[in-house]
Amino acid sequence: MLLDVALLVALSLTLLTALSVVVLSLVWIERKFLGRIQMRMGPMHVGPFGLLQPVADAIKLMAKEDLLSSWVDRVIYWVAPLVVFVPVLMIWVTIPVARDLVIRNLDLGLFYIIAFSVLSIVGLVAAGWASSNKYAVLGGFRAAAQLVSYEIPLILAVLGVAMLAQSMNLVQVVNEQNVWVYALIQPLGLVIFFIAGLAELGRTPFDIHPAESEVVGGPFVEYSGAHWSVFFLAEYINTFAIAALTVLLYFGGWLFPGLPGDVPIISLAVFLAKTYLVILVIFWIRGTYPRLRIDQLMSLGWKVLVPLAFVNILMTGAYLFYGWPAWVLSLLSVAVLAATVWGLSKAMRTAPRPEVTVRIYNPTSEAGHAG
Amino acid sequence: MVERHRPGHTTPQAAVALDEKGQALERLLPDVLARFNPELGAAVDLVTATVNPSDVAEACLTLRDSPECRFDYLTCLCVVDYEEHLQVVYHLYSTTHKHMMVLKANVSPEQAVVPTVTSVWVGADWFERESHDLFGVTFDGHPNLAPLLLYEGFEGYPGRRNFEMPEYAEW
Amino acid sequence: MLGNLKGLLVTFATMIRKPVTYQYPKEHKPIEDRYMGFPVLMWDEKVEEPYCTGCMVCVRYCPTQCMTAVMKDNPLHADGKSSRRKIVDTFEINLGRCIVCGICVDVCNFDAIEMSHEHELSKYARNDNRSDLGRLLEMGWAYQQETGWRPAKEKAAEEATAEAEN
Amino acid sequence: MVDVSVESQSEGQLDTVQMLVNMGPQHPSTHGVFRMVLMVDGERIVDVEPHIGYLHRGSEKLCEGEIYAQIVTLFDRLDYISNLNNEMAFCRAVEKLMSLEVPERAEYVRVILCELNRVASHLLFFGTFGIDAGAMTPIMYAFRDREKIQSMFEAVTGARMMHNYIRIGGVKNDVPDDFRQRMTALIGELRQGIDEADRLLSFGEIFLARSKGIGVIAPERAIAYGASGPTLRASGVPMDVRKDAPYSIYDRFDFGIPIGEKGDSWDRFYVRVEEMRQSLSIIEQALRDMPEGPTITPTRLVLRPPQGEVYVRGENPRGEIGVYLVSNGADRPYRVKVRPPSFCNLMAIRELLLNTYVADAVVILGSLDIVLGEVDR
Repeated sequence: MLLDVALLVALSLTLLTALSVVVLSLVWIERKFLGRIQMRMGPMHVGPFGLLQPVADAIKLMAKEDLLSSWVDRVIYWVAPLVVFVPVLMIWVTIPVARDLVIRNLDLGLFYIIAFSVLSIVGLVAAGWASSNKYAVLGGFRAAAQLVSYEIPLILAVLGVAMLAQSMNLVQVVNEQNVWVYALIQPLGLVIFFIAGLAELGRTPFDIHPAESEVVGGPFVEYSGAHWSVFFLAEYINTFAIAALTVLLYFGGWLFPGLPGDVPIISLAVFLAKTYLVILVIFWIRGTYPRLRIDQLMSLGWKVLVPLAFVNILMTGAYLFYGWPAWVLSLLSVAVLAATVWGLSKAMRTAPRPEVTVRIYNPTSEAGHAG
Repeated sequence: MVERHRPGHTTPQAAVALDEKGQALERLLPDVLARFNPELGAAVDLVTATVNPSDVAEACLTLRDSPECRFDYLTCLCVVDYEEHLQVVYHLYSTTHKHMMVLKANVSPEQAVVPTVTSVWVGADWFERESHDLFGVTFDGHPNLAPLLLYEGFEGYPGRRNFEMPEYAEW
Repeated sequence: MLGNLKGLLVTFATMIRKPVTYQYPKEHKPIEDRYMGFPVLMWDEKVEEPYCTGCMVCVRYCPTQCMTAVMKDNPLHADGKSSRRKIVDTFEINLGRCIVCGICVDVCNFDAIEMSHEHELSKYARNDNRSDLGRLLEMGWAYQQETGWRPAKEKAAEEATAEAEN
Repeated sequence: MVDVSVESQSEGQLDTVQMLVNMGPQHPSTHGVFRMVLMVDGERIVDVEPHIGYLHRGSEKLCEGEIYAQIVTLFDRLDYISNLNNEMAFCRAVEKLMSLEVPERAEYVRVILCELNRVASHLLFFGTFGIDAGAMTPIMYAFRDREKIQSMFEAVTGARMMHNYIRIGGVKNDVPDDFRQRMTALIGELRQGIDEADRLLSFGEIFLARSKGIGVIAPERAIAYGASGPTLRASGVPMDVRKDAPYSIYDRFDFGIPIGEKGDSWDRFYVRVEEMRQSLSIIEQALRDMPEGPTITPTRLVLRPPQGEVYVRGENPRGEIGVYLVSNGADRPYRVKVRPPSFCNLMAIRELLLNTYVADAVVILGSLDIVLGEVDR
């Protein structure tokens, strides 16, 4: 019993340390990658290639004065970062990084992860509310609306995977993918999961709640120093978690054709490589797109993703029930996806070409032509 | 702000050269503005018409709506302080005929009241507020003559020439 | 969705391209020849004195009144070494106030003031941007060394003689 | 003017309370020290009260105490993104008052630099508009190209922003010897850069969703507000001072003016993008035709223009700039009034913002492209 507890504590501490290192690496990668996208160098001065920049940032954040405006609701204000951070950490209890490298291999792992990830919404709303700042309140409400709505497609997408794998155990889910990864069988599910995951993270183009140019950082506007960095930590761990889940659920986790799936080191390396690739895609999207508006975000969630997720479940159910070969489901998925993209483009009146409403007018030559 | 006038030196006047559109307007304006008894003149290449301050709004409306003028665009509204009188200057432009004219009204510095033209052109709104701020011209009927550029409770009219600038000392 | 994909491609293309930024403190952007930095005073090497006579014309035409100058009798003139009857005694430019418009250079009759390539405004003390005669001449000397500056009048005269010779 | 009561407006629904949100002067997207007091019902804006004047420096009053040569430096600082266009407007006012001829070459140099300035200004707009919509990369693309333009300005005028280069009667000095080669190279690079930035942002669906149909202003309203420049042209009014009353040598060039159709934020955005291309074509034509010769008509240092008043119009990147100059024959102007383009464009902000979302407010304000230096003067 005592040994068990000690082991658990040791594992948790290892996890926390590992995650902190991951966050530091993510910060560095994000800054470097965005820098390259924007033709900049990114951090260059602290350490070789600016590798120590995130460490310097962390030290700065810790050493910074923690400002507190006099009319905040103190209890909620101090608790909010923890309410965001703890659930984010808790889901890592059951996320496996290799076949045998997992703290607790729960049979209801997926269920557990989803149950916990919903909790952090409370923290964001509380942070917004307690700051007694109008921008923070707006941001908090935005966060509530956005995160609650995107939980649903996320859960439904995960459900599709659980149906395919006939299990909610993540190790089981990965092991089931040793022939065909689910990204190939269920591309529709992948797209839904990835988009909903981006929205859950509050990353561009769904960064509605911290929107810098609108609500000035949203719920975090009044936070500074260490407390702000807890939010920051939570956000990056969350990013990593969503990327890891994408890899586990759709890209076969630590499995790679030709590599042994039971050597922990190789498995870990494969898993990390895949996860970082997904993260790079997240950063790539961040560097490219503007942000959606709150109503567009909501309609995308409720009118597009939720119905699609149901279609996905129905298709998977039919596939399982009739025992079709896997490629039928893939084809169906792709077809639905294509139809959605076409319909969306149509609905946004941008297909086949966006309307160009600007033309060149030349009164002297009288030959106006389309721009 | 000392104007150095050399003794025995008469100031030359700027040369007036109206273009075709200006000449056409010069012929046209006495009829259009007949009711208001305008005093016509020219400023380099623009026709100017001076009317009574109380007639400004109506004159503007006439100028905007008369088919041959169609001054639908208020380019600029400003006040010039000529010490003995304040001159409210409207630069009008027509987006259809593409011609331009200047409408002027002289008011006394103590009793500077001009009817507002915000009902004629919405765009006069901030111009009038600004002129009210800086020159103390009251625009009668303006929906909201709150200070625009200066802060609430600013004393005096800094645009006027007799405004005493506060002393500035370098630290 | 085509436009969105295009955007992704554009950012990908720029990602694999070379960055365009300069690593500022390590590597400076080259300064153009005409760059107008702070106004500085020039040093007449031939007679070892500033070109400036303290005539105050720049002070009068400075839009921000950031300069002061005081004139004195030139001791070198009394010795017969210099053709300048008067010479600058003290000269101060508050570079924090200067707007680098170059009007002082335009109005100067003695080619005594020039826009240098100096542009570093950050200083260690509050009023360190008030530069006195010594510092202005120092900066001017550095500029003279760097660009091989010669007074415009001298240059024009040389050109005229060269043309006459041709 | 819409009447707005503070009480709840919803019927048969949950009781809601409206909230006053102060946007600016320190808000990251108010483009300078502009402040709006928004009355919001959730995310929807029900009332707007714009406040300006935080940057009021009394430029017009300052002009009354400066000699004409010094005023050019004040005009540099009005619209600090398009300095050369401002300088040109003022110098043209004085030249017109004095009937001063400007040498041919000087006119060409002026036009080239002003159009280059327009491109620089629109590039800045391009970037900041992207930021307003939430995209962080376009501004870097825009600044990459803007930096090249600024370097070019540095090579020609000696300063990157406050040039004091266009003088009464011409320009300060002739352009450097390698001007033509460098400009040709620069135009090529700019073309490429603009196309690339255009591909990145303009037709992305998310961006279209954010800006199409947002902040629509009808042509009649735009005219009534005295809006000008791209803001007016986006509404479909082909009004451009360079075409309507060609000043300088603009009548010699073949160029079009981009006009929008709907008057929404996207049109205002894309009109500017197209305008950059047109400006580049003007520069190319001017470079081709640029004659040799003197670049300034020598004048006295202290000018004393004749008594009289003059009004000149010019096309700034943001719209129509007007300079009203009253002279009494002294060495300093009697009164200078600037008709600031973004001042008039900004006036429409209340009408544009009513009944939009907070997120749209940012985009709409961004699409007006204001510079507070000239709004407040």
